Amino acid sequence: MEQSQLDTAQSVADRVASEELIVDVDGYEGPLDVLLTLSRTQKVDLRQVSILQLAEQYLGFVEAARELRIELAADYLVMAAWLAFLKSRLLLPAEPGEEGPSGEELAAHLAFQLERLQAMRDVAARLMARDRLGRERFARGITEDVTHRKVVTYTATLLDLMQGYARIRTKDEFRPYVMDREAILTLEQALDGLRKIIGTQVDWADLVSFLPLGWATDPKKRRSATAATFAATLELAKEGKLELRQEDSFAKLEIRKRSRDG
Amino acid sequence: MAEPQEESLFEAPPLAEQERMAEAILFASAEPVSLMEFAKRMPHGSSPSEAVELLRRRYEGRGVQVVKVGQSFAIRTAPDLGFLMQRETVEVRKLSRAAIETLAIVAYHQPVTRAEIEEIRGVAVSRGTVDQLLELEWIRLGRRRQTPGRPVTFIVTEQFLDHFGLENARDLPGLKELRAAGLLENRPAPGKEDDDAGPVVDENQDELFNDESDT
Amino acid sequence: MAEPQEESLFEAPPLAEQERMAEAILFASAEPVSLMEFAKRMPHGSSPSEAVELLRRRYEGRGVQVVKVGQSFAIRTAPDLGFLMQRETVEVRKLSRAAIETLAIVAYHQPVTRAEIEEIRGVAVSRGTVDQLLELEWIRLGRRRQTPGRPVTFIVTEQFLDHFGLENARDLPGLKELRAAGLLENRPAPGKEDDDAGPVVDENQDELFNDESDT
Repeated sequence: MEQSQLDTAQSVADRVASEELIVDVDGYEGPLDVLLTLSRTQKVDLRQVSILQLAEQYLGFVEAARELRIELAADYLVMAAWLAFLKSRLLLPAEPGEEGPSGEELAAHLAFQLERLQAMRDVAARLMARDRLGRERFARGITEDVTHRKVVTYTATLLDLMQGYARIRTKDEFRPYVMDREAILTLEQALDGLRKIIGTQVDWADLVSFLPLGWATDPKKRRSATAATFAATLELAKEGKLELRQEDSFAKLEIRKRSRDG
Repeated sequence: MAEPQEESLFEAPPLAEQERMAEAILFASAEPVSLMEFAKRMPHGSSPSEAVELLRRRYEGRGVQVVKVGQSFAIRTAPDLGFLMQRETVEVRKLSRAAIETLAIVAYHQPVTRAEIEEIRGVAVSRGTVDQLLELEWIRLGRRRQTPGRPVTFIVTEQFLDHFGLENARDLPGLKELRAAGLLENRPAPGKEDDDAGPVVDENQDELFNDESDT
Repeated sequence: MAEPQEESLFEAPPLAEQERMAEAILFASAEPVSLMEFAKRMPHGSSPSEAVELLRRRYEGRGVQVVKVGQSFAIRTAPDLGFLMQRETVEVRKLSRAAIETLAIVAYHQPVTRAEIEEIRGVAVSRGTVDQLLELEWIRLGRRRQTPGRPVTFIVTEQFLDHFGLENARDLPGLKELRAAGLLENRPAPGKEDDDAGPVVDENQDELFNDESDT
């Protein structure tokens, strides 16, 4: 009969399919994937899939794998055990007072899982088929980066400036430099100058007249030279080289060479 | 999101000028530019959202388009002209079936834990699969699930939306149908109701998808 | 350059479509695109030069422009919007100690030669330090000193006075005022650390200071 021929063809196709499964077992993504693939042989909407038939197909698949001595991962075997249990639940009427969910509930959940997995696969395929960036849609080829231009501005306060200057000048007290000595006559210089001329000075003469050439006019220089020369006269007086006198307070200071007999 | 309109002492440039600025900024970047980034770069008082909207309309039907990607905007070539760009095609690493499925599960079920992905696929998710998606920056970690063990969740990124040309996660193909069919529900296995299967409809998920759509 | 118009059995797309194509190609290409390259990529019979010219005109006055780069074309930010591509971060740094001291010497002793600065500071003045002050426009070259070698002198600038809020360099406080303000630190000179640590009150210095303030 036509029908029986069809059935035979169907079962042959099933066998071929299940053998393909077995050969390809490594290519499957777990027991749920195998179940989903097996369910396709039922050629019905996933919502109408016969879980009982599916359980039998799966158990056949595991059996065939065993005969072919293909080692199945533990979760495939766990699924087989669970499906065997489900099968018995579906075939045997529930005993009154029996605990746990019914076979129908379990079957419905498995059907839900299969449908959900299939749905995820379908949308994954739709997702991957979208116009994708770098394939159908393209981003800008020449981009301009926002350059973070770091502008460094330097700053200093008047305080920094003055502190800086003060720092240098504080250092300078130990390290005199020529520039600032321009208007200063040192004691040594005054002594040198005075020693040279005092030998000829027999009469009293104003101290101011002994200031070195060029130091008497500029007030700054004059002040420094006066002080240094005065200090020098004291030094020479101590050495006994000259004598000095002052008529009154704030009167002019006079000096002369100390007489030999003095 | 309403553009924060700060009161400013400075006159913002005319809208047409703002549009030019938005255009220059968008053209200069390969990555989507967020409204916040626009605001940072455009003169004070500008209204980036208006400027970008003007620009989006201006480029309708042109060879390049202004597209919205999450909270950001980008210019992309029109998909129908992709054939001209063979040269620019970047060789994308072929994703494994596991990676593709995992990506779809994250996209449609986000935020989703690793355990939930495994439950849906019926098989363990290898570390490499998740790592690959993280590396592509198509998924990232979301908030931890407030269930025992506080597992991490995964969600898709703006790069994901950009890559697949989605304005937001709500635009995922078939999302409404899947939801209507109850296939996005986290339905616990019978007899496992006592387990920590979490709420049937994750509050976070609704929030996540709605957040996108509100803006 | 005239576009070679090949006779073709195929109908070339309408010019508006060619313009879209040129736009997408220009946008996505990582390098400027030559007319030959356009011709290779656009459908047979297209007229890239016309399409690019249309595009160029379309972008006139926009935020980006189609510009010719050598024999090729590229989309570039409009010159007046270049500022959008730079985010300036201004970092304010303190002037180095060497620079401060050099600047102080110029301010107090101007016009002053480099040799004099070195003599006062007691260390060599690096070229970088002087250059930095010149760049800041806080010092500038004064007249050459009429001494052998005619060395250049440095003087402070208007900008210097501006920055430090001085009307002229004479307003700089003298040493006595510095000391009164507590700015003269007591810092023993190298090798004299054992010396008295009291505040530096030195007759010479007083004199020095007075000299300064008188001038």
